[in-house]
Amino acid sequence: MSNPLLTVEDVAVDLPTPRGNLRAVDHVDLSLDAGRTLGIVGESGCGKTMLSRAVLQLLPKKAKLTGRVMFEGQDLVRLPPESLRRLRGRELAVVFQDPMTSLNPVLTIGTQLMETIQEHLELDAPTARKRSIELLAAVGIPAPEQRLAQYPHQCSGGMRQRIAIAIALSCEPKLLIADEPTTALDVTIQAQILDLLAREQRRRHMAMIIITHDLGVVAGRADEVAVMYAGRVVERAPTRALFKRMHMPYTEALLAAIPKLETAPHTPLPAISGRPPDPTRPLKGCSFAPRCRYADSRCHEAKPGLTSAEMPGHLYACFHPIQMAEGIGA
Amino acid sequence: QKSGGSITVGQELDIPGFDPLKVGVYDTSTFTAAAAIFDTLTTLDDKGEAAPKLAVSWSHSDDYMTWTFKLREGVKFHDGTPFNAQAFKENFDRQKDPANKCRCAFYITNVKEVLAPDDTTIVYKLTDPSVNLPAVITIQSQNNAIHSPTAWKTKGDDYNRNPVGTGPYILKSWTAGDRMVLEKNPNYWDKGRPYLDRIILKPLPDAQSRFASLQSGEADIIWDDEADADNILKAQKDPKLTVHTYKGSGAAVYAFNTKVAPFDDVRVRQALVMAIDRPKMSQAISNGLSRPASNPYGDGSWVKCKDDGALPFDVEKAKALIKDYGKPVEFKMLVTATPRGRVVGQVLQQFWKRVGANMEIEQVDQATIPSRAFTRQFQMTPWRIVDLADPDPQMYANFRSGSPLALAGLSNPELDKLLDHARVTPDLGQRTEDYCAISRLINKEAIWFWTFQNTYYALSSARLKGFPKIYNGVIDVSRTWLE
Amino acid sequence: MATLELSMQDEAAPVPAGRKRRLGLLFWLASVWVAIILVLAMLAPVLPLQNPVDMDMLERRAAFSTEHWLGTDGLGRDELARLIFGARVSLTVGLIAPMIGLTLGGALGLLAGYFRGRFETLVVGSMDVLLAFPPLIFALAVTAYLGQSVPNLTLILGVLGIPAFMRVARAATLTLARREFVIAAEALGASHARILLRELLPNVILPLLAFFLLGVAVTIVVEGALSFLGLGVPPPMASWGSMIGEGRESLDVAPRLAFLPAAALFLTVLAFNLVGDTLRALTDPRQGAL
Amino acid sequence: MLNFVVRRLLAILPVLLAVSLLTFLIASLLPGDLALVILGDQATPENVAALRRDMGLDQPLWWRYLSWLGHVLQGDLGRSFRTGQTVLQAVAERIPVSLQLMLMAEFIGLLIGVPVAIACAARAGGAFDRFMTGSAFAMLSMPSFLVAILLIYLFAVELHWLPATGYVPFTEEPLNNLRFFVLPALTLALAEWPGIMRVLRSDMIATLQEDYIALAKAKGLKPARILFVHALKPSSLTLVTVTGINIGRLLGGTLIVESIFALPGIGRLLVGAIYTRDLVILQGVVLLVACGFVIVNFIVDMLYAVLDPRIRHGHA
Amino acid sequence: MMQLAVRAEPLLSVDNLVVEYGLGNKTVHAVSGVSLAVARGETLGLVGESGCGKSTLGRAVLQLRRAKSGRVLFDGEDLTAMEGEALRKMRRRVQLIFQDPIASLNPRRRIGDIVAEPLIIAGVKDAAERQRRVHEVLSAVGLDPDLVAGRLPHEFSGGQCQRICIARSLVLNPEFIVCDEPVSALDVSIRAQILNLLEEMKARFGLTLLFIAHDLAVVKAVSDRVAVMYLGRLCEVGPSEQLFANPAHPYTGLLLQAIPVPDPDVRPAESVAAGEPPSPIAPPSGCRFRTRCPRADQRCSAEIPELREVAPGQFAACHHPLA
Ligand SMILES: Nc1ncnc2c1ncn2[C@@H]1O[C@H](COP(=O)(O)OP(=O)(O)OP(=O)(O)O)[C@@H](O)[C@H]1O
Ligand SMILES: Nc1ncnc2c1ncn2[C@@H]1O[C@H](COP(=O)(O)OP(=O)(O)OP(=O)(O)O)[C@@H](O)[C@H]1O
Ligand SMILES: [Mg+2]
Ligand SMILES: [Mg+2]
Repeated sequence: MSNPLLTVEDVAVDLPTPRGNLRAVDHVDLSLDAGRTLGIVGESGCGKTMLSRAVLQLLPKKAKLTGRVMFEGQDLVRLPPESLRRLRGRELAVVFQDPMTSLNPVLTIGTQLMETIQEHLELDAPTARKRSIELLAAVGIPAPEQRLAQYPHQCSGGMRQRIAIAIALSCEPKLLIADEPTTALDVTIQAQILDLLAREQRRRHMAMIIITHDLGVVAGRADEVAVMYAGRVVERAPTRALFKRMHMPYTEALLAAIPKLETAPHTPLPAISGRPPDPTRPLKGCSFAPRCRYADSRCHEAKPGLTSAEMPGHLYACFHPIQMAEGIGA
Repeated sequence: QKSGGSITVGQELDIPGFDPLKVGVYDTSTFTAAAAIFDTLTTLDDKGEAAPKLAVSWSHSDDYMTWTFKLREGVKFHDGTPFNAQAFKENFDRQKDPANKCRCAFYITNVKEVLAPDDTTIVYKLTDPSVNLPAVITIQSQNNAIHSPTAWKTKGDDYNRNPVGTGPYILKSWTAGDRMVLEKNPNYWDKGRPYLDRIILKPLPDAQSRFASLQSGEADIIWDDEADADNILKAQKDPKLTVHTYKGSGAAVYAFNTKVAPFDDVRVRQALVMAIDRPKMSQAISNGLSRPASNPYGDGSWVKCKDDGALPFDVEKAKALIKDYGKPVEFKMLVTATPRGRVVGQVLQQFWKRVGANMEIEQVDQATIPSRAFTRQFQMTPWRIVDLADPDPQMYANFRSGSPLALAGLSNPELDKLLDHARVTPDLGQRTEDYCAISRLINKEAIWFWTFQNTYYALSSARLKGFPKIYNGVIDVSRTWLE
Repeated sequence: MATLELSMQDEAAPVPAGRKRRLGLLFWLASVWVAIILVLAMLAPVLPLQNPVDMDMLERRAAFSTEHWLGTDGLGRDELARLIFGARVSLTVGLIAPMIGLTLGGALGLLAGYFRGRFETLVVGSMDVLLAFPPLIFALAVTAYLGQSVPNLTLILGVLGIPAFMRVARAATLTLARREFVIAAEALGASHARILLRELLPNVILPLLAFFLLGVAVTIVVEGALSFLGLGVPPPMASWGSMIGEGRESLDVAPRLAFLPAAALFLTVLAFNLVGDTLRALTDPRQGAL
Repeated sequence: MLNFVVRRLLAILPVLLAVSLLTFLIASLLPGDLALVILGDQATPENVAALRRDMGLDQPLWWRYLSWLGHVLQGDLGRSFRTGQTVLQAVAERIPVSLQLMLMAEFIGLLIGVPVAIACAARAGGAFDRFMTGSAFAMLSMPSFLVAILLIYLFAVELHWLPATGYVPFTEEPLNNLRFFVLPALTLALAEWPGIMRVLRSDMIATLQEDYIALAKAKGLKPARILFVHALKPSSLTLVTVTGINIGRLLGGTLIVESIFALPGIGRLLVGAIYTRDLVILQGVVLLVACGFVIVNFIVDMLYAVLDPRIRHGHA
Repeated sequence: MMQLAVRAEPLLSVDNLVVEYGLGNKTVHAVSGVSLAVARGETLGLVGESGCGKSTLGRAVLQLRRAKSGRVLFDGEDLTAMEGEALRKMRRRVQLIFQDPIASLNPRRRIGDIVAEPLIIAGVKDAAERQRRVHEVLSAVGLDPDLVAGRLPHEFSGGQCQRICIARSLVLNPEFIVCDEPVSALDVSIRAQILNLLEEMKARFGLTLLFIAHDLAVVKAVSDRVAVMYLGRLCEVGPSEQLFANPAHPYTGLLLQAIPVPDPDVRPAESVAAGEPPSPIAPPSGCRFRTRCPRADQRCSAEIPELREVAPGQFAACHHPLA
């Protein structure tokens, strides 16, 4: 394959907090080719958002970032702010989790759409306006012309998320990062939004990173999935491979803990005991070890590195990979 | 003496207006304006003697009960109406009329009536003899300033702020609280005067910024007093500034309410007076500028006493008196809510504390003091005996039993007798005797006491010339010019 | 049940350790200053100070000396003693007046924000009346009527502060009253009083306290302004504000007479707020959680 | 919207009524008999009684209040016994000064406070932020009577840049008028900006944490646009409230600044009225000032709606 | 609504409940005539999109939001008619658990106090007795009372906070608990723990639950019967298995279709429902789902569909039910 569009090389993010240093992202490597979709899953606080912000260089001011984020051959970490700004919105776009809070409540939808277009494409106002209307129509918003003069609160959640997507798409970015784009939405709307994203991605040949905590969301939509736990990528594989032959006990447990429609009511769920470790107090060994049913003394002593599995492109970080796991369930 | 130019006068207070029926009594700021807008019958010359103004000559009956003034002819009010004896009489009658309930009427209770036998003659009929009437009526007060009868009749309520006189300056415009612009009266009877084209009067209430305005040139002359000693001393050293000062008669005084404890006991009163070290106090409040007073007349008055009976400064004696009194001495003194009032209050407090008397300062606004005084709701109140040409009006009002102004509330037949005698005696020597006896009596009884003699200050730019003596503390700029 | 194991131990210890680290030098300097000022003010009468009202009328505006460490003021009184006794008055007024605002305004705001409806309209309306009324007239009238004393002054400044505290408390309550823990308490059958005292008050008190600290500064300065107008503490008592006002008369002769109390006021206000901010950060559960 | 306006206007009336009643009570209970003040030194008890009767002072309080109210409702606020001016005349003379002072002070206060707040919020916790927070407290600790005289010494006496005191109406000499107002307005503004800065700074810091600011950054907008267009507007609600309260307060005059700079503002009028027991003026002016305050409050409410479309559209 | 009567005598029955909010001069029709019944010991799941009125219904049951009309009968007593003390007494038997566990705990009170609060309100004077009860429930939800009682909510994770909430609602031995999306704010890995815990508590204390959620799979995992709401109205009620296997209302069908399945081989169906949910301020006439329903016709806009039994125990309010 040619050079990947994006490579994340050994990225670590440290946040100083009153309770001590918090390692939000712990030496993560990823790569993504143009036009492909990467899903990142993991539970709350595992560092998904921090990772995506590291890619966008939008970390909190006090955060410390090490490693490299190569985008089209440039290291974003070392890019001067002005060049970075030109890149953002134009080449790199993002959609956030909560459509209620990610649009500015006091600016009209038109302003928020057009400002990006005018900033990056240097179009005059009427052209930008025309383009905005096209974009809104493309993401399925009825009567787009009227919408331009409206404010976010006058739209429903689903519509707001579509608008956010329209903004993200407005400059034909090469990479779109969607950070839990549907978590705040209903199932029916969620499905619409995910379909919309997939459609636009195909049409524009963008690369896309979908971040979610719902394995169901990535299952049908990502080419590759990375599972994160406590700041690390613990398993990475092409989607099908991951769901068919997962190696990481955490991935397995995560999948098992989701209630299934097929199972009968009142069936006890195989829950993962305990809770994720405190990120300010990193464990010496595997961070999943305290909750892992396969863990032994070795797991508590040393961190397993990412190892390749038999399938190409399948990596996992476990001393005791599940060998026989086949399909879903436990 | 150059004609032309304009000056700005920085005053202490806002001028409320000029209609005696409305404002009752003029304050010093109003005097300054009145001196420019109005004329009086007579004026004081440099030697402090009455000189002609609207009256060209005068004479009196032998008993000093009737005074006849000959008026200047051809004088016109600013509104074009003529000034004559009739106009003068109308001014007087308006104030005197009980229906008008004018506060100003009090000051003319000794005038029975004014007659206007012809256009240029007026006759004062007095109830008591007055030897010094022409000098007494020089001040540009509510009673003496002559208004145009036509003007007050036509303007009604608005006359107060649109005064019309015969004076050298005409009121051009007036913004309340800000500036009053006076323009030269082209038809002034005194040909060649006034010199300045324009006078602007501005209230600058804050002493510090008033002086700063003089320094920076916003004002050409400002009113000041010795409590602001630092600035006066600074101005004395500044070649660009001139300090005008006038050592007037009268004094800053305090009255005890002898009707209430502890001042119903003469020992306490005497002790408090003896506790005051005036030279030191002068140091403290005015860097030594204030002149200690031992009687109500002061060095500026013609009443000069060999013995005024002043109680000496004697801490030990004072302590002894208080001890003798036996009970704790605690009282409140009214003090105006100004930096000046507070400083004086605190210094007195300090002296009295040293002899074992506790004074509490009660700060009140200036308007409250008269009403508290008249209703006798005080233990001790500050007062002022102003710089009048004759001591009689004030002394009589302040000490004759039965007078609303006899604040001490002590009736002493001997004092009454002396007061009555002094006012009807034509002979100056005899009157001086009487007034010194009065002073001795008051000092002995210690019903009032005096701290400092009146000294008036005006600070001006050195270019301002022709500024007269500050009689009565009135800054009269109507005859000045700029160099 | 076997699945539920909680590793509480490893979290229990570090919290206090973490707290100590973040206080920093500035906080300690500020606390020391606050402590010194408070102690000096409290102990002023028993300290070996000169009498703050005794005048040496021939020693006016004396420079620093061994006899008068900070010199003397315009009436020859010991400046150091006046500063410390002034702290007594300024701090009393500056702390108690906002306290009145805090309690009354806080209570009104809390009730208005919780009960809403007509009561709220009434409270907000009466506060508007208080705000619409020129404060100086109010102060003048009260002193004219009740006389001039530190308690009356405190009362005036306290009452004038009520509307602001009411607003802060009401705004905080309005957002809190819709929070789930309040509804939860209601669902448990808690009475209004219980909800107000147990659920809302502990949460509303913090923004109020932050505002209180600002109020201290403002009150001390406003007391100075009232002194300037003769409505402040009765002389010869010293307060920082009145000292600044007196010192202003001799700015070019002895500028320190105005600037010493101003500096004391500044440092105290700054220190109070530094300490307050830090303490607030410490007790804020959200900040602590991060 | 119309409905909203009408409802707000109706809510104003009780406030004004209460203010007038309060003023009336305070003014009437003030020590110092008005008749005595007017009659002064020579007052005999009969004179006083007669005057009291003439002025209706012998009537019960409620009756006097009602009759005053009756006159006010007919548009007659009365006439000062002392200067003969009507309340409206007196206020008309003074209000331009107070208004201009207030506007300039608020303007300068915002001019200092807003940029400083934005700069501080943009780098919260940084050196500039700490320095400005300290300076804000320093300014808070400087009473205006001290600041005023310092400014006069510096700019008028030493540098001769600006006049020390005084005033000319804008209509006469516009430029000079502005020069006269610079120092007093600056004095007030120096006391205003710390409050403005603190309020806006903390709101800005909160806003800058919002998702939509992160999104604005992700859109590659220029930092200035993010701060001024995206962050400032939603952060300015409290600022507007505070400015409204300040304006309301300044409407009632600023006695100290007016006295020091010799400006003929409402403050001196009011205090003069209370000192001379000029109750007609006091009563009328307080009522008008309260009206002004209420109107400002009303404008603030409207501004909320302008600033926040959610309020405009009746959400939340 | 007699046909809704369940097997046994219902512990709770909601009869034609209408709840509205005033919003300026507009009215939000949050719940418009909902009737339900929950039998003793049963778990009724309530699903529906955000804003369809689930929480409002839950709160109206507890009388935290008074209904405009309709009745709520609990154990034969009409809660809507109750006031003051009587209502407060009744509240001990009916409890509520919220979606956001952290927000539903007062950040400034200690866990021990929070959990003891219901006892204090109920008038348990004896401190030792309170302590004992608090210990008991805290252990029951899997928290170590000695470690937990003295700490503040922020020191706990979401899952732990939800346990505390559950403990608080159990401390008075209630009969009925309204769970308002108790696991929506929790992580996948924690969610299962809490669901299991709820099930366990239910068995142990003999509880009856109204379980509100928007996640169908979650609802199914715990419910005996499921009710589906759309825009303030009930669309469908039925036994879980049956309803999930054969949804009768098009909306239920749509919901089922939209659930993302964690299996790469199941290609997600292209979303069927067009458009956005209408506003509860101006709900559509007739059937409220008609604006998004592929089957809608004239009749749907004219006539409000009544709940009808489409299969034994399964009721749907649709003019054109599926299959
Ligand atoms: N501004 C911040 N300051 C300090 N710590 C932070 C900050 N933002 C996030 N964190 C911490 O960093 C870690 C990773 O957070 P992150 O937001 O990346 O998680 P996430 O996987 O996106 O979680 P979620 O699913 O809740 O969005 C968490 O422990 C979080 O508490
Ligand atoms: N206090 C309130 N004032 C006005 N409208 C309200 C209020 N509370 C809720 N609503 C409106 O009532 C409708 C129903 O709200 P409710 O909270 O019951 O929905 P829900 O089904 O619980 O939604 P979610 O899944 O988001 O919790 C919504 O449109 C909501 O906007
Ligand atoms: Mg995230
Ligand atoms: Mg809800």
